[in-house]
Amino acid sequence: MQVELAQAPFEPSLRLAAFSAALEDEGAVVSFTGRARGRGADGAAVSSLVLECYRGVTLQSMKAIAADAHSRFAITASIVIHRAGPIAPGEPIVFVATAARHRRAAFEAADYLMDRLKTEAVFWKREEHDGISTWIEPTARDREDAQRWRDKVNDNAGN
Amino acid sequence: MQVELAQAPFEPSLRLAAFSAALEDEGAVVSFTGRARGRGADGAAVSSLVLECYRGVTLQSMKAIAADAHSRFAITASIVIHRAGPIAPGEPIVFVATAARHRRAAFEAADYLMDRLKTEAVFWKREEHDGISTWIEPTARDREDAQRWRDKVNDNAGN
Amino acid sequence: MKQARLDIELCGRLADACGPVLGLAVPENGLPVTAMLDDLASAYPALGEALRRIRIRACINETIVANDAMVRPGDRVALFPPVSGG
Amino acid sequence: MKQARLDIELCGRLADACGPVLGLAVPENGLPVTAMLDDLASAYPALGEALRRIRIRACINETIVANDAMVRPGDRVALFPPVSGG
Repeated sequence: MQVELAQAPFEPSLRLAAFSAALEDEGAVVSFTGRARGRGADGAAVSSLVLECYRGVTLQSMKAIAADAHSRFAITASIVIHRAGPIAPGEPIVFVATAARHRRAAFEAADYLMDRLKTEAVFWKREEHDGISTWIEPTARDREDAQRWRDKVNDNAGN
Repeated sequence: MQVELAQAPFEPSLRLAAFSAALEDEGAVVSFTGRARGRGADGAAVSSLVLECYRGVTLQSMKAIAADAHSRFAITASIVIHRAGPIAPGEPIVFVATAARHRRAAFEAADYLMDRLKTEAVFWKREEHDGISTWIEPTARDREDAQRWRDKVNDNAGN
Repeated sequence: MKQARLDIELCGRLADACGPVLGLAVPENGLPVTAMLDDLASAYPALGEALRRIRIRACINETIVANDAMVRPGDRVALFPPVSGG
Repeated sequence: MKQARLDIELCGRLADACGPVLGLAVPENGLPVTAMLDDLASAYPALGEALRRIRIRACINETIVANDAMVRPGDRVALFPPVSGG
Protein backbone atom coordinates (compact mmCIF):
# COMPACT_ATOMS: atom_id res chain seq x y z
CA MET A 1 0.00 0.00 0.00
CA GLN A 2 1.63 3.18 -1.26
CA VAL A 3 -0.11 6.57 -1.00
CA GLU A 4 1.34 9.81 -2.32
CA LEU A 5 0.33 13.45 -2.60
CA ALA A 6 2.12 14.85 -5.67
CA GLN A 7 2.82 18.58 -6.02
CA ALA A 8 4.16 18.21 -9.58
CA PRO A 9 3.07 16.34 -12.74
CA PHE A 10 3.76 12.60 -12.81
CA GLU A 11 3.65 9.94 -15.53
CA PRO A 12 1.09 7.17 -14.83
CA SER A 13 2.67 4.67 -17.24
CA LEU A 14 6.02 4.86 -15.40
CA ARG A 15 4.22 4.35 -12.11
CA LEU A 16 2.39 1.34 -13.55
CA ALA A 17 5.71 -0.12 -14.73
CA ALA A 18 7.28 0.27 -11.27
CA PHE A 19 4.18 -1.09 -9.54
CA SER A 20 4.05 -4.16 -11.81
CA ALA A 21 7.80 -4.83 -11.51
CA ALA A 22 7.46 -5.14 -7.72
CA LEU A 23 4.68 -7.75 -7.89
CA GLU A 24 5.11 -11.46 -7.22
CA ASP A 25 2.61 -14.02 -8.53
CA GLU A 26 -0.40 -11.73 -8.94
CA GLY A 27 -2.44 -12.55 -12.04
CA ALA A 28 -4.31 -9.25 -12.32
CA VAL A 29 -3.35 -5.57 -12.33
CA VAL A 30 -5.93 -2.80 -12.76
CA SER A 31 -5.04 0.87 -13.15
CA PHE A 32 -7.11 4.01 -13.30
CA THR A 33 -5.89 7.42 -14.44
CA GLY A 34 -8.06 10.51 -13.94
CA ARG A 35 -7.05 13.39 -16.22
CA ALA A 36 -7.92 17.09 -16.06
CA ARG A 37 -10.35 17.91 -18.86
CA GLY A 38 -10.08 20.98 -21.06
CA ARG A 39 -13.86 21.43 -21.11
CA GLY A 40 -16.20 21.65 -18.14
CA ALA A 41 -19.55 19.86 -17.87
CA ASP A 42 -21.14 22.89 -19.59
CA GLY A 43 -18.68 22.69 -22.52
CA ALA A 44 -16.81 25.86 -21.49
CA ALA A 45 -13.00 25.84 -21.77
CA VAL A 46 -11.20 25.25 -18.47
CA SER A 47 -7.77 26.83 -18.25
CA SER A 48 -6.78 25.18 -14.99
CA LEU A 49 -8.05 22.94 -12.25
CA VAL A 50 -6.80 23.81 -8.76
CA LEU A 51 -6.85 21.27 -5.93
CA GLU A 52 -6.39 22.69 -2.47
CA CYS A 53 -5.36 20.32 0.29
CA TYR A 54 -4.70 20.77 4.01
CA ARG A 55 -1.40 19.74 5.57
CA GLY A 56 -1.24 16.11 6.73
CA VAL A 57 -5.01 15.70 6.78
CA THR A 58 -5.37 15.18 3.03
CA LEU A 59 -2.74 12.43 2.86
CA GLN A 60 -4.27 10.85 5.95
CA SER A 61 -7.70 10.76 4.30
CA MET A 62 -6.19 9.04 1.25
CA LYS A 63 -4.40 6.48 3.44
CA ALA A 64 -7.60 5.67 5.32
CA ILE A 65 -9.42 5.00 2.02
CA ALA A 66 -6.57 2.78 0.77
CA ALA A 67 -6.53 0.84 4.05
CA ASP A 68 -10.29 0.27 3.74
CA ALA A 69 -9.78 -1.09 0.20
CA HIS A 70 -7.21 -3.58 1.51
CA SER A 71 -9.47 -4.78 4.30
CA ARG A 72 -12.46 -5.09 1.99
CA PHE A 73 -10.98 -6.74 -1.12
CA ALA A 74 -8.50 -9.58 -1.71
CA ILE A 75 -5.84 -7.29 -3.16
CA THR A 76 -2.16 -7.80 -2.39
CA ALA A 77 -0.80 -4.39 -3.45
CA SER A 78 -2.06 -0.91 -4.28
CA ILE A 79 -0.81 2.53 -5.15
CA VAL A 80 -2.68 5.84 -4.96
CA ILE A 81 -1.09 9.04 -6.27
CA HIS A 82 -3.03 12.31 -6.17
CA ARG A 83 -1.97 15.69 -7.50
CA ALA A 84 -2.51 18.89 -5.51
CA GLY A 85 -2.16 22.47 -6.68
CA PRO A 86 -2.83 23.81 -10.22
CA ILE A 87 -3.31 21.13 -12.89
CA ALA A 88 -3.35 21.86 -16.64
CA PRO A 89 -5.85 20.16 -19.01
CA GLY A 90 -4.60 16.72 -20.04
CA GLU A 91 -2.41 16.26 -16.96
CA PRO A 92 -3.12 13.34 -14.62
CA ILE A 93 -4.99 14.24 -11.44
CA VAL A 94 -5.07 10.82 -9.85
CA PHE A 95 -3.57 7.40 -10.50
CA VAL A 96 -4.69 4.22 -8.77
CA ALA A 97 -3.39 0.70 -9.34
CA THR A 98 -4.35 -2.54 -7.62
CA ALA A 99 -3.03 -6.08 -7.90
CA ALA A 100 -4.68 -9.35 -6.94
CA ARG A 101 -4.50 -13.03 -7.68
CA HIS A 102 -7.81 -12.78 -9.58
CA ARG A 103 -9.15 -9.93 -11.65
CA ARG A 104 -12.49 -9.38 -9.87
CA ALA A 105 -10.85 -8.15 -6.64
CA ALA A 106 -8.44 -5.91 -8.57
CA PHE A 107 -11.28 -4.31 -10.57
CA GLU A 108 -13.56 -3.82 -7.59
CA ALA A 109 -10.83 -2.37 -5.37
CA ALA A 110 -9.77 0.18 -8.02
CA ASP A 111 -13.41 1.15 -8.63
CA TYR A 112 -13.99 1.48 -4.85
CA LEU A 113 -10.82 3.54 -4.33
CA MET A 114 -11.89 6.00 -7.03
CA ASP A 115 -15.48 6.30 -5.79
CA ARG A 116 -14.30 7.11 -2.29
CA LEU A 117 -11.44 9.40 -3.35
CA LYS A 118 -13.86 11.38 -5.54
CA THR A 119 -16.22 12.08 -2.65
CA GLU A 120 -14.26 11.81 0.61
CA ALA A 121 -10.60 12.68 0.03
CA VAL A 122 -9.86 16.04 1.70
CA PHE A 123 -9.55 18.33 -1.31
CA TRP A 124 -11.31 21.52 -2.31
CA LYS A 125 -11.38 21.86 -6.04
CA ARG A 126 -11.97 24.80 -8.33
CA GLU A 127 -11.99 25.30 -12.07
CA GLU A 128 -10.59 28.49 -13.56
CA HIS A 129 -11.93 29.78 -16.84
CA ASP A 130 -12.00 33.28 -18.32
CA GLY A 131 -10.41 34.54 -15.10
CA ILE A 132 -13.38 33.24 -13.09
CA SER A 133 -12.88 30.66 -10.37
CA THR A 134 -15.69 28.16 -9.67
CA TRP A 135 -15.72 25.79 -6.72
CA ILE A 136 -16.56 22.20 -7.66
CA GLU A 137 -18.43 19.76 -5.45
CA PRO A 138 -18.86 16.02 -5.98
CA THR A 139 -21.55 15.46 -8.62
CA ALA A 140 -24.80 13.60 -7.86
CA ARG A 141 -23.30 10.78 -9.89
CA ASP A 142 -20.14 10.72 -7.74
CA ARG A 143 -22.32 10.45 -4.65
CA GLU A 144 -24.43 7.66 -6.16
CA ASP A 145 -21.28 5.78 -7.16
CA ALA A 146 -19.86 6.04 -3.64
CA GLN A 147 -23.23 5.00 -2.21
CA ARG A 148 -23.06 1.68 -4.09
CA TRP A 149 -20.48 0.32 -1.64
CA ARG A 150 -22.57 1.27 1.39
CA ASP A 151 -25.58 -0.44 -0.20
CA LYS A 152 -23.46 -3.55 -0.69
CA VAL A 153 -22.53 -3.64 3.00
CA ASN A 154 -26.22 -3.39 3.86
CA ASP A 155 -27.08 -6.13 1.35
CA ASN A 156 -24.53 -8.42 2.95
CA ALA A 157 -25.75 -7.60 6.45
CA GLY A 158 -29.30 -8.41 5.37
CA ASN A 159 -28.49 -11.89 4.02
CA MET B 1 -10.46 0.56 -31.28
CA GLN B 2 -7.18 -1.30 -31.61
CA VAL B 3 -6.99 -5.10 -31.36
CA GLU B 4 -3.76 -7.09 -31.58
CA LEU B 5 -2.64 -10.69 -31.32
CA ALA B 6 0.96 -10.65 -30.03
CA GLN B 7 3.32 -13.55 -30.71
CA ALA B 8 6.08 -12.08 -28.49
CA PRO B 9 6.23 -10.46 -25.04
CA PHE B 10 5.05 -6.85 -24.81
CA GLU B 11 5.28 -4.17 -22.13
CA PRO B 12 1.85 -2.99 -20.85
CA SER B 13 3.14 0.28 -19.40
CA LEU B 14 4.52 1.37 -22.79
CA ARG B 15 1.20 0.49 -24.39
CA LEU B 16 -0.64 2.52 -21.74
CA ALA B 17 1.67 5.49 -22.41
CA ALA B 18 1.00 5.35 -26.17
CA PHE B 19 -2.74 4.86 -25.65
CA SER B 20 -2.96 7.84 -23.26
CA ALA B 21 -0.84 10.09 -25.49
CA ALA B 22 -3.32 9.64 -28.35
CA LEU B 23 -6.36 10.70 -26.27
CA GLU B 24 -8.12 14.03 -26.48
CA ASP B 25 -10.28 15.34 -23.65
CA GLU B 26 -11.11 12.03 -21.97
CA GLY B 27 -11.16 12.27 -18.19
CA ALA B 28 -10.80 8.57 -17.41
CA VAL B 29 -8.44 5.77 -18.49
CA VAL B 30 -8.72 2.23 -17.10
CA SER B 31 -6.22 -0.52 -17.83
CA PHE B 32 -6.12 -4.20 -17.04
CA THR B 33 -3.10 -6.47 -17.30
CA GLY B 34 -3.46 -10.23 -16.96
CA ARG B 35 -0.17 -11.96 -16.10
CA ALA B 36 0.83 -15.62 -16.30
CA ARG B 37 1.09 -17.03 -12.80
CA GLY B 38 3.91 -19.24 -11.59
CA ARG B 39 1.52 -21.36 -9.51
CA GLY B 40 -1.66 -23.07 -10.65
CA ALA B 41 -4.94 -23.07 -8.73
CA ASP B 42 -3.69 -26.20 -6.88
CA GLY B 43 -0.44 -24.45 -5.85
CA ALA B 44 1.74 -26.54 -8.20
CA ALA B 45 4.50 -24.75 -10.10
CA VAL B 46 3.66 -23.90 -13.72
CA SER B 47 6.63 -23.75 -16.06
CA SER B 48 4.73 -22.36 -19.02
CA LEU B 49 1.29 -21.39 -20.21
CA VAL B 50 0.59 -22.10 -23.88
CA LEU B 51 -2.17 -20.33 -25.79
CA GLU B 52 -3.15 -21.90 -29.08
CA CYS B 53 -5.03 -19.75 -31.54
CA TYR B 54 -6.45 -20.42 -35.02
CA ARG B 55 -5.52 -18.24 -37.99
CA GLY B 56 -7.73 -15.16 -38.47
CA VAL B 57 -10.56 -16.54 -36.34
CA THR B 58 -8.94 -15.67 -33.00
CA LEU B 59 -8.28 -12.04 -33.93
CA GLN B 60 -11.79 -11.82 -35.37
CA SER B 61 -13.29 -13.06 -32.07
CA MET B 62 -11.33 -10.39 -30.18
CA LYS B 63 -12.47 -7.67 -32.58
CA ALA B 64 -16.12 -8.69 -32.20
CA ILE B 65 -15.84 -8.44 -28.40
CA ALA B 66 -14.17 -4.99 -28.64
CA ALA B 67 -16.87 -3.77 -31.05
CA ASP B 68 -19.56 -4.93 -28.60
CA ALA B 69 -17.85 -2.98 -25.80
CA HIS B 70 -17.93 0.18 -27.93
CA SER B 71 -21.61 -0.22 -28.77
CA ARG B 72 -22.53 -0.96 -25.16
CA PHE B 73 -20.52 1.64 -23.20
CA ALA B 74 -19.78 5.34 -23.67
CA ILE B 75 -16.08 4.78 -24.33
CA THR B 76 -14.18 6.77 -26.93
CA ALA B 77 -11.10 4.56 -27.33
CA SER B 78 -9.92 1.07 -26.47
CA ILE B 79 -6.99 -1.26 -26.97
CA VAL B 80 -6.89 -5.03 -26.59
CA ILE B 81 -3.59 -6.92 -26.89
CA HIS B 82 -3.49 -10.69 -26.38
CA ARG B 83 -0.48 -12.97 -26.38
CA ALA B 84 -0.50 -16.32 -28.19
CA GLY B 85 2.04 -19.13 -27.95
CA PRO B 86 4.15 -20.08 -24.91
CA ILE B 87 4.09 -17.54 -22.06
CA ALA B 88 6.48 -17.64 -19.09
CA PRO B 89 5.31 -16.92 -15.52
CA GLY B 90 5.19 -13.17 -14.85
CA GLU B 91 4.76 -12.25 -18.51
CA PRO B 92 1.65 -10.35 -19.59
CA ILE B 93 -1.02 -12.49 -21.27
CA VAL B 94 -3.53 -9.75 -22.01
CA PHE B 95 -3.70 -5.98 -21.80
CA VAL B 96 -6.88 -3.97 -22.12
CA ALA B 97 -7.28 -0.20 -21.84
CA THR B 98 -10.38 1.95 -22.23
CA ALA B 99 -10.94 5.70 -22.20
CA ALA B 100 -14.10 7.67 -21.58
CA ARG B 101 -15.25 11.10 -20.52
CA HIS B 102 -16.38 9.67 -17.17
CA ARG B 103 -14.84 6.86 -15.17
CA ARG B 104 -17.89 4.57 -14.83
CA ALA B 105 -17.99 3.76 -18.56
CA ALA B 106 -14.22 3.19 -18.66
CA PHE B 107 -14.35 0.79 -15.69
CA GLU B 108 -17.37 -1.13 -16.93
CA ALA B 109 -16.05 -1.49 -20.47
CA ALA B 110 -12.67 -2.85 -19.28
CA ASP B 111 -14.41 -5.26 -16.91
CA TYR B 112 -16.76 -6.39 -19.70
CA LEU B 113 -13.92 -6.83 -22.21
CA MET B 114 -12.04 -9.06 -19.79
CA ASP B 115 -15.07 -11.14 -18.83
CA ARG B 116 -15.84 -11.86 -22.47
CA LEU B 117 -12.22 -12.39 -23.54
CA LYS B 118 -11.78 -14.90 -20.69
CA THR B 119 -14.70 -17.03 -21.85
CA GLU B 120 -15.28 -16.38 -25.56
CA ALA B 121 -12.02 -15.42 -27.26
CA VAL B 122 -10.91 -18.27 -29.54
CA PHE B 123 -7.96 -19.69 -27.60
CA TRP B 124 -7.16 -23.13 -26.26
CA LYS B 125 -4.97 -22.88 -23.23
CA ARG B 126 -2.76 -25.39 -21.48
CA GLU B 127 -0.45 -25.29 -18.50
CA GLU B 128 2.80 -27.21 -18.57
CA HIS B 129 4.32 -28.45 -15.33
CA ASP B 130 6.71 -31.33 -14.63
CA GLY B 131 6.56 -32.21 -18.31
CA ILE B 132 2.78 -32.71 -18.08
CA SER B 133 0.43 -30.64 -20.20
CA THR B 134 -3.05 -29.84 -18.82
CA TRP B 135 -5.82 -28.22 -20.85
CA ILE B 136 -7.50 -25.30 -19.08
CA GLU B 137 -11.15 -24.35 -19.47
CA PRO B 138 -12.86 -21.19 -18.23
CA THR B 139 -13.51 -21.52 -14.49
CA ALA B 140 -17.00 -21.51 -12.99
CA ARG B 141 -16.13 -18.03 -11.76
CA ASP B 142 -15.18 -16.87 -15.28
CA ARG B 143 -18.55 -18.10 -16.54
CA GLU B 144 -20.42 -16.38 -13.71
CA ASP B 145 -18.56 -13.14 -14.37
CA ALA B 146 -19.43 -13.26 -18.08
CA GLN B 147 -23.04 -14.09 -17.20
CA ARG B 148 -23.38 -10.80 -15.26
CA TRP B 149 -23.57 -8.82 -18.50
CA ARG B 150 -26.28 -11.05 -19.94
CA ASP B 151 -28.27 -10.69 -16.71
CA LYS B 152 -27.97 -6.91 -17.04
CA VAL B 153 -29.41 -6.99 -20.54
CA ASN B 154 -32.32 -9.03 -19.21
CA ASP B 155 -32.78 -6.63 -16.29
CA ASN B 156 -32.97 -3.71 -18.69
CA ALA B 157 -35.40 -5.54 -20.95
CA GLY B 158 -37.62 -6.23 -17.95
CA ASN B 159 -37.89 -2.60 -16.90
CA MET C 1 -18.46 -41.31 -56.82
CA LYS C 2 -15.10 -39.62 -57.17
CA GLN C 3 -13.34 -38.78 -53.96
CA ALA C 4 -10.83 -36.10 -52.93
CA ARG C 5 -8.55 -35.78 -49.93
CA LEU C 6 -9.34 -33.14 -47.31
CA ASP C 7 -6.92 -32.07 -44.58
CA ILE C 8 -8.68 -31.31 -41.31
CA GLU C 9 -6.98 -29.27 -38.58
CA LEU C 10 -7.72 -30.27 -35.00
CA CYS C 11 -7.48 -27.52 -32.42
CA GLY C 12 -6.79 -27.67 -28.70
CA ARG C 13 -7.31 -31.01 -27.00
CA LEU C 14 -8.72 -32.58 -30.17
CA ALA C 15 -5.10 -32.89 -31.37
CA ASP C 16 -4.22 -35.09 -28.35
CA ALA C 17 -5.58 -38.32 -29.84
CA CYS C 18 -4.14 -38.46 -33.37
CA GLY C 19 -2.20 -35.23 -33.95
CA PRO C 20 -3.07 -31.78 -35.27
CA VAL C 21 -3.86 -32.53 -38.95
CA LEU C 22 -5.73 -35.56 -40.31
CA GLY C 23 -6.50 -36.53 -43.89
CA LEU C 24 -9.97 -37.70 -44.90
CA ALA C 25 -11.39 -38.92 -48.19
CA VAL C 26 -14.52 -36.91 -49.05
CA PRO C 27 -16.93 -36.91 -52.04
CA GLU C 28 -15.85 -34.48 -54.77
CA ASN C 29 -19.13 -32.56 -54.44
CA GLY C 30 -18.75 -32.28 -50.67
CA LEU C 31 -20.67 -33.43 -47.60
CA PRO C 32 -22.33 -31.87 -44.56
CA VAL C 33 -20.29 -31.25 -41.40
CA THR C 34 -22.19 -33.96 -39.48
CA ALA C 35 -21.32 -36.59 -42.11
CA MET C 36 -17.70 -35.45 -42.12
CA LEU C 37 -17.55 -35.89 -38.33
CA ASP C 38 -18.99 -39.42 -38.63
CA ASP C 39 -16.49 -40.34 -41.35
CA LEU C 40 -13.63 -38.90 -39.29
CA ALA C 41 -14.69 -40.89 -36.21
CA SER C 42 -14.78 -44.10 -38.29
CA ALA C 43 -11.38 -43.44 -39.87
CA TYR C 44 -9.72 -42.46 -36.55
CA PRO C 45 -11.41 -44.37 -33.71
CA ALA C 46 -9.12 -42.84 -31.04
CA LEU C 47 -10.37 -39.40 -32.10
CA GLY C 48 -13.94 -40.66 -32.44
CA GLU C 49 -14.37 -40.88 -28.68
CA ALA C 50 -13.33 -37.23 -28.20
CA LEU C 51 -15.67 -36.18 -31.02
CA ARG C 52 -18.60 -37.87 -29.29
CA ARG C 53 -17.72 -36.57 -25.82
CA ILE C 54 -16.91 -32.93 -26.62
CA ARG C 55 -19.15 -30.31 -28.22
CA ILE C 56 -17.45 -29.55 -31.55
CA ARG C 57 -17.73 -26.46 -33.74
CA ALA C 58 -16.55 -26.71 -37.33
CA CYS C 59 -14.71 -23.84 -38.98
CA ILE C 60 -14.66 -23.56 -42.78
CA ASN C 61 -12.41 -20.99 -44.43
CA GLU C 62 -12.00 -19.08 -41.15
CA THR C 63 -15.72 -18.90 -40.41
CA ILE C 64 -17.42 -20.93 -37.69
CA VAL C 65 -20.35 -22.74 -39.33
CA ALA C 66 -23.47 -24.68 -38.36
CA ASN C 67 -23.36 -28.50 -38.44
CA ASP C 68 -25.49 -28.69 -41.61
CA ALA C 69 -23.03 -26.54 -43.59
CA MET C 70 -21.36 -28.25 -46.57
CA VAL C 71 -17.65 -29.05 -46.61
CA ARG C 72 -16.06 -29.20 -50.06
CA PRO C 73 -12.62 -30.32 -51.22
CA GLY C 74 -10.28 -27.32 -51.19
CA ASP C 75 -11.97 -25.81 -48.12
CA ARG C 76 -9.73 -24.98 -45.19
CA VAL C 77 -11.39 -27.01 -42.46
CA ALA C 78 -10.74 -26.99 -38.71
CA LEU C 79 -12.52 -28.50 -35.73
CA PHE C 80 -12.77 -26.51 -32.51
CA PRO C 81 -13.39 -27.98 -29.06
CA PRO C 82 -14.97 -25.44 -26.64
CA VAL C 83 -12.64 -22.43 -26.40
CA SER C 84 -10.86 -21.81 -23.13
CA GLY C 85 -10.85 -18.04 -23.51
CA GLY C 86 -7.83 -15.82 -23.09
CA MET D 1 -10.40 36.59 31.76
CA LYS D 2 -7.09 36.74 29.93
CA GLN D 3 -7.28 36.41 26.20
CA ALA D 4 -4.90 35.09 23.54
CA ARG D 5 -4.85 35.42 19.77
CA LEU D 6 -5.64 32.37 17.65
CA ASP D 7 -5.02 32.16 13.91
CA ILE D 8 -7.71 30.19 12.09
CA GLU D 9 -7.13 28.81 8.60
CA LEU D 10 -10.10 28.83 6.25
CA CYS D 11 -10.11 26.14 3.57
CA GLY D 12 -11.76 26.03 0.16
CA ARG D 13 -14.60 28.46 -0.43
CA LEU D 14 -14.54 29.66 3.21
CA ALA D 15 -11.52 31.78 2.24
CA ASP D 16 -13.58 33.65 -0.38
CA ALA D 17 -15.19 36.06 2.11
CA CYS D 18 -12.29 37.36 4.21
CA GLY D 19 -9.12 35.54 3.11
CA PRO D 20 -7.41 32.30 4.12
CA VAL D 21 -6.25 33.14 7.67
CA LEU D 22 -8.16 35.12 10.29
CA GLY D 23 -7.12 36.15 13.80
CA LEU D 24 -9.53 35.71 16.74
CA ALA D 25 -9.22 36.62 20.44
CA VAL D 26 -9.96 33.53 22.54
CA PRO D 27 -9.96 32.85 26.32
CA GLU D 28 -6.58 31.62 27.57
CA ASN D 29 -8.14 28.38 28.80
CA GLY D 30 -9.87 27.75 25.48
CA LEU D 31 -13.44 27.44 24.24
CA PRO D 32 -15.57 24.86 22.44
CA VAL D 33 -15.65 24.81 18.63
CA THR D 34 -19.27 26.01 18.54
CA ALA D 35 -18.40 29.11 20.63
CA MET D 36 -15.36 29.77 18.41
CA LEU D 37 -17.58 29.67 15.31
CA ASP D 38 -20.03 32.14 16.91
CA ASP D 39 -17.20 34.52 17.89
CA LEU D 40 -15.73 34.27 14.38
CA ALA D 41 -19.09 35.05 12.78
CA SER D 42 -19.46 38.13 15.04
CA ALA D 43 -15.93 39.34 14.32
CA TYR D 44 -16.21 38.78 10.55
CA PRO D 45 -19.84 39.26 9.45
CA ALA D 46 -19.03 38.55 5.76
CA LEU D 47 -17.73 35.12 6.79
CA GLY D 48 -20.59 34.65 9.25
CA GLU D 49 -23.07 34.10 6.47
CA ALA D 50 -20.96 31.31 4.93
CA LEU D 51 -20.50 29.72 8.36
CA ARG D 52 -24.27 29.58 8.85
CA ARG D 53 -25.02 28.35 5.33
CA ILE D 54 -22.34 25.67 4.95
CA ARG D 55 -21.79 22.58 7.07
CA ILE D 56 -18.41 23.19 8.73
CA ARG D 57 -15.97 20.70 10.19
CA ALA D 58 -13.26 21.98 12.53
CA CYS D 59 -9.75 20.55 12.37
CA ILE D 60 -7.48 20.89 15.41
CA ASN D 61 -3.82 19.92 15.09
CA GLU D 62 -4.50 17.96 11.91
CA THR D 63 -7.40 15.98 13.34
CA ILE D 64 -11.02 16.58 12.39
CA VAL D 65 -12.95 17.04 15.63
CA ALA D 66 -16.54 17.16 16.88
CA ASN D 67 -18.16 20.55 17.49
CA ASP D 68 -17.94 20.20 21.28
CA ALA D 69 -14.15 19.73 21.18
CA MET D 70 -12.12 22.43 22.97
CA VAL D 71 -9.90 24.85 21.08
CA ARG D 72 -6.93 26.23 23.03
CA PRO D 73 -4.43 28.95 22.24
CA GLY D 74 -1.45 27.41 20.43
CA ASP D 75 -3.65 24.86 18.63
CA ARG D 76 -3.36 24.73 14.85
CA VAL D 77 -6.98 25.38 13.87
CA ALA D 78 -8.60 25.09 10.44
CA LEU D 79 -12.20 25.17 9.24
CA PHE D 80 -13.27 22.84 6.44
CA PRO D 81 -16.27 23.33 4.18
CA PRO D 82 -17.56 20.03 2.70
CA VAL D 83 -14.71 18.42 0.74
CA SER D 84 -15.03 18.22 -3.02
CA GLY D 85 -13.08 14.98 -3.26
CA GLY D 86 -10.19 14.35 -5.64
